Amino acid sequence: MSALGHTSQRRPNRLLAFLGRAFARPSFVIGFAIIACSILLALCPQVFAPYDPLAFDMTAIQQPPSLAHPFGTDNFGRDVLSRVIWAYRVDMQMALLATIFALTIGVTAGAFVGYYGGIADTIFGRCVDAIITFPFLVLVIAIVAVLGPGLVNMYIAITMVNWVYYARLTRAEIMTQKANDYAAAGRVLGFSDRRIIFRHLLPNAISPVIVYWMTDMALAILLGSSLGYLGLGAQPPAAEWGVLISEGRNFLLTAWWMSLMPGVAIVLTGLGFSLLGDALADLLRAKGR
Amino acid sequence: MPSLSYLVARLLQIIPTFLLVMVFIFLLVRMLPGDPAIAMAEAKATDAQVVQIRRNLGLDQPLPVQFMVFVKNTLSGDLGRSIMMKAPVSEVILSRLPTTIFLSLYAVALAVLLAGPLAFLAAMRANTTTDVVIRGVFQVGLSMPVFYIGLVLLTVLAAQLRWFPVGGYGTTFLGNLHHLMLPALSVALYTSAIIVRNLRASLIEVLDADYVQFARAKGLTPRIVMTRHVLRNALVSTVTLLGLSIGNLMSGTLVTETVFAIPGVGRLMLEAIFARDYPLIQGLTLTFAVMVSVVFLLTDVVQSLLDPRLRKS
Amino acid sequence: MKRFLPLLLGAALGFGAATSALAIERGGSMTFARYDDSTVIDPVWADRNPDLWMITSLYETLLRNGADGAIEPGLAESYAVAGDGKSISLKLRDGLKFSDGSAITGDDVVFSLDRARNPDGPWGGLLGSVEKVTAEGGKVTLSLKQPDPTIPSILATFNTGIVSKAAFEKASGSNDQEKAKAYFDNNPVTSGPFTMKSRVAGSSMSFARNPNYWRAGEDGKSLPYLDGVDFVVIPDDATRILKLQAGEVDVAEFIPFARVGELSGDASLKMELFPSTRIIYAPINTRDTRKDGSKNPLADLKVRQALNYATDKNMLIKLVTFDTGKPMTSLMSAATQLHYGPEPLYPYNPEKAKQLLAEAGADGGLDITFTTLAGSADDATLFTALQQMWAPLGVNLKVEQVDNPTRGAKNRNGEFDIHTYGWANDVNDPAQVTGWLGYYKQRQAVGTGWNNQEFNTLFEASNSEVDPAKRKDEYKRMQEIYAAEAPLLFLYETPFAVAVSKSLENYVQTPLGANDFSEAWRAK
Amino acid sequence: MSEPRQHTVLELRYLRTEFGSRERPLIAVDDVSFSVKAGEILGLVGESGSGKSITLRSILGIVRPRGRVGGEILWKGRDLAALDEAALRKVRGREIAMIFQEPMSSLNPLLTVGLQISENLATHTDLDARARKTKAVELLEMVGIPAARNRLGDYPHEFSGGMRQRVMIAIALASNPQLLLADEPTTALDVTIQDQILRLIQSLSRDLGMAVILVTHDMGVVAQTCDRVAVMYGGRLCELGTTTQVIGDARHPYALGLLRSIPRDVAPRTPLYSIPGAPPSLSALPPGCAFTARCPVAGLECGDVRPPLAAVGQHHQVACHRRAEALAHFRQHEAAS
Repeated sequence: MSALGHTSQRRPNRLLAFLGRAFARPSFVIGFAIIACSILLALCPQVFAPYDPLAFDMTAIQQPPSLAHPFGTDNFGRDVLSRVIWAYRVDMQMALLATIFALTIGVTAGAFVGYYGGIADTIFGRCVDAIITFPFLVLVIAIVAVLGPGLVNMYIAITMVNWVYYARLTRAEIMTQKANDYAAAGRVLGFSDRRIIFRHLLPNAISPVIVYWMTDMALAILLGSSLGYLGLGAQPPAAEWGVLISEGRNFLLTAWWMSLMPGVAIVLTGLGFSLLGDALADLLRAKGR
Repeated sequence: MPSLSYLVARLLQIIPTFLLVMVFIFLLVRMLPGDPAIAMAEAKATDAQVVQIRRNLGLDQPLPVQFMVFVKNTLSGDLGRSIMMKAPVSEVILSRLPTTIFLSLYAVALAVLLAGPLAFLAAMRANTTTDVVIRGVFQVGLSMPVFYIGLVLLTVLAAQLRWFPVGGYGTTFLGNLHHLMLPALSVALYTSAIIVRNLRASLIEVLDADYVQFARAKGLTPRIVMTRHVLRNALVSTVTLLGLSIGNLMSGTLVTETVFAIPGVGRLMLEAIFARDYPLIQGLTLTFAVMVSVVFLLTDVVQSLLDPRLRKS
Repeated sequence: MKRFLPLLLGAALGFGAATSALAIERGGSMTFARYDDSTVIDPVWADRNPDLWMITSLYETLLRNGADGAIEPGLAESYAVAGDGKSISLKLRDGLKFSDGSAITGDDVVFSLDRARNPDGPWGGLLGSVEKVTAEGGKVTLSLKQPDPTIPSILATFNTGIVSKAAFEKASGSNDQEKAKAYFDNNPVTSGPFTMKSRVAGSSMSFARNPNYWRAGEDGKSLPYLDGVDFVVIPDDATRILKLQAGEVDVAEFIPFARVGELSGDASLKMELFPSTRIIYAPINTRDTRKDGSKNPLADLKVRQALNYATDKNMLIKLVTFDTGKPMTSLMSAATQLHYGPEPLYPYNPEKAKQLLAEAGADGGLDITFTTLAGSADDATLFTALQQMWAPLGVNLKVEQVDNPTRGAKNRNGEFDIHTYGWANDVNDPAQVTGWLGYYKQRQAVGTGWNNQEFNTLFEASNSEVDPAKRKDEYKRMQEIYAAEAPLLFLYETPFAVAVSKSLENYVQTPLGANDFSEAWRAK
Repeated sequence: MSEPRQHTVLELRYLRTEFGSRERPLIAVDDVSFSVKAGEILGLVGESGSGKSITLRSILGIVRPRGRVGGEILWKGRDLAALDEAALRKVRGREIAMIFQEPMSSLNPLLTVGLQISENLATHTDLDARARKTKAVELLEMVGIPAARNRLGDYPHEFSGGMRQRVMIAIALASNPQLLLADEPTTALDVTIQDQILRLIQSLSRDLGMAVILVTHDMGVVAQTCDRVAVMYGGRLCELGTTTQVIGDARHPYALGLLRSIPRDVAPRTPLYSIPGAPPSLSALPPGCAFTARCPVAGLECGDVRPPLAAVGQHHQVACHRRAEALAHFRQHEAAS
């Protein structure tokens, strides 16, 4: 019993030790800083955005970057910097909402199937294969077409497809963890399956999922921008990086800043997520799971 | 080589997946708002004509009947006629599939050429400035949307510097290498970013492994240590990733084919959806399903070639 | 096909009134970058613009559309309508040959017109009034069920293109559509200025000169001047323009209006703005209740008129078409025959709009959904501008971006408030566009559900009115009713924006959208 | 056969290995000097982090490039520390071989056992493929693998832990090295297998006249196998002598503490003695004796002045300022319990 109970007592300072080690790594610090700023910008863009992102200004159409408009203006005379900042709200929301539900559904499904195996596993396997062999973007486009446009429907569409990747990852991890002795120990001590899975197997199996989640958030933004380009993502006049870039595509030479600036924002946020992901991967592996 | 029974078992596994995809796509397509009759005739068909077209396409039959017809035809190899292209679906797919396959393999080859050495360098000098720089640059590839990178490449390298033709598809093999360089590169940037992340991580793990220390202690030349011991072990996990990226590349080149004007099946699928061309969407999806399953099977085979521990399972 | 006298004031119209005095040079070929590929260029079965607009390059019609909309002789040197209007006879020119040298006979004409009458085909309805087609030697007679003033225009439209009966019947296929596809895919015998040389699905196609084409050019020899036309399919606008700027193609079609200004400044290019019959408008749902049962404020005429008055067409023309378009003056484009529209409809008048809304009791705020085409930059700009324009009136405009078939489905089952739509005439006669936009029985007035008794009866009468003057009055009356009842949000007409390299002369996109290469030539 | 026993094959003079930046180096091995004779088994004992394993890796130079090796490593008269990578590589595997602790992960899982042996032969001998095959079978039989002939094609995961350790030894001995560096070869094995492996190493050393440095933290292994013993603490040598001298008559307080913690025939349930405190971190070592912080008899000068290795008997040296007090302290305790 002590072997199992023991881990929970030491959990608080284990977390502090982990954070201590994490912040020792430069890549973690940079990644964390970028994401923290992104979340801040997403929460209160009105504080940082100098202009109203939707206001037309017919006198200032497509002006290059200047002091008044650090990122220049678009073909409606709207300030690109403000639109990029307001886009943080949509894109960070996209990064979170398009992945968090997929993660929860995927992890739960993967955990149960990985733990119980048998028929459930084979059926699950075939369903996962069916969805994975399906062209990802095509499936999302079709579901968005069925549900109708709009961000909420886009999140549903992405979640319906994305959970499979989390489920596959969790299932594999649970299968390896299940072989360890402490799982058998739990059964011997009469723990319910649910308790074994969620209190003991999952904490050890979750680390690669967290690492994947980081990169997945970056990919969700990329996917959202591709849908924006196809007109199936964020609805105008809301600002979203993908939409901003595709709006600027026609003016690549005459108004290069219209596409470049949102592009920089996407890269920076993507960099933040992947640095966090890399650092977490190294840290969790170093823990010698 | 993995045991024959293992191979046969995996091949049999494709069948239930294939059936599931059939049911799935049949329903999904019919849930799409609007139907081929409306999408046709530049929306100029009168209401009477729409009813007539639906009858000609058999869409006025109850769903189960349509499904039976679909299953019977598909299993007998007849994918029906594309409404948009007005030609047999199999013919349309066969004419445009080689382009996407060529582009996908070309992109993955470029990705491996790009990612391989740099992942190696990043792993050898882990957590130094070189490592961070390499990962940073690839991060750009991972987060910049293809439709933007593609256009920038086209504007600079093709239109202004004239090193490459502006999009399109060649006739000869060399012509294709020249034409598809930019699209393959813009896709490769994305794929190589994923490969670098994974290969670097597994290389770091392998370089610290005891058997590599033992190999060095045996006085083997660095080349043998690197190829036979380090690379081979690092490749095992990367092969699965490579298989996955080839898999979703088959369909992921949709945006690239639109931007670079390449007559591939990716773009065809998008056009088919926008034209509600049911037979073509179903045919394309089933083709993707089979191809991706075969790619996954090949990945497993290659992996069990590399790693004997997997052979007996 | 004489070139079109420029009646319109479009920005930088690139070509002169008559054939330029430059010496015409024969030979060479041109490359045309298009936004989509052809699947089957066949007079009867083509139903997509990329197919429709290529038919007249391959197949000639008995009559032709003249410059000012009049009907001119084509393969038939003359035509006459019987007194009671129930039959039309045409006299074939003699010595006409198909591209394979075989003679074009009355039998070919009968075969082609009978095919065109197939009701299953998308255009069968246009020849609905034809009873029977007969031919002896060079004389062809069409006997009609009832007088139909539109027949001469139809005989000048792509769907009555003349195919070789002998060659067509050799094509394999279980029905006419499959035979048409097989015929098109295997270098069809043609009667138009060009023949099919080769094609790679989805990427390229090329035409060759038809040596036996009947029309003569400026130098007296037979048209076309060019030896061939090569086509390249480039769906992405930006890429298409890049290819032109890189000199790899001579013409790039469908230039986004946002780039017109920039390309006009490019010395190596001519930015052509060909006059078109294209109109951009927004059908308004006039039914009393919406599909979801809620009360539809747009059913009230005053509300529809208010929204029209609250829409600043000139601002939209500046923002969306970059000053290349012009306001709509009637339900049909100005270039359509029997068009009546002295001045632009519903000039911008926000006060009047507010007053109308107050009269309709709808000034307390309106929630309207505006459905646009996903991926269309113009639609997104249009919505953003309308949202700002209508906000002061208390209209809360929300957008719903959907793909084309979804928009089509929403239009057909009335599941919309207002949505964007476009139209270009296929026939020079106004019957097609008027029937489509206003006649309830044909398309419930383009899905708006607007059912105006007087308009419907006038339309039915006009379809069998032989006297041109009476028909003109009927159309004038219909256009007045339509404007007053405002089942649409009248927006603007837009030209066909095509960028052409300096070295290529005389390529034209006709007002009906057809690509005309027959008189194009390349300056060495 | 006695003559090769006297002849010294390896002599370490002030071996020093450091890691990390040059300004603030982590000194893992600090001025270690000892020598090994042909056919002799020298035990290298100490807690984890005492630098015993790094010492072995420094001899072979596989700590490079991250680790920097100083001092002299005289191997049959040549200083290995001065050799460049290419020259050193010729010594590795051919003249000096090394085996590791973890049998599960010390063999390449993807290659057959036969290949992992023959690649050693291919690098260091000019035997042709067939000769390498027979030599490989001989080696496997020598280390006691049953039916060796048809096990060449098998993979590591098809062998048990003990068998894998034997394979590793076979691989190491392929090119008849004169010195075997064994880094805790039996730690991961259960006792019966451990005994077989140690007896195998002893017989190989005796029959081939091969010198062995056996790194372990288990005094029992030392007593059973080694001729001489060197005790290391905090990267430094604190006691050196024959096995009987060090085990029977240890003088350094750390060595004494280690021996005291081995369970003896005392009444059941008597608590075991354990050395207070924890192994030092290499970055916080005092200039003087590394053991000062945990030494029961540490004096003032112990922390400041580095105790030299002084001879306390024939071939028996100890590095400690307060040898007498240490002896008294531990004898008095022993008497009491």
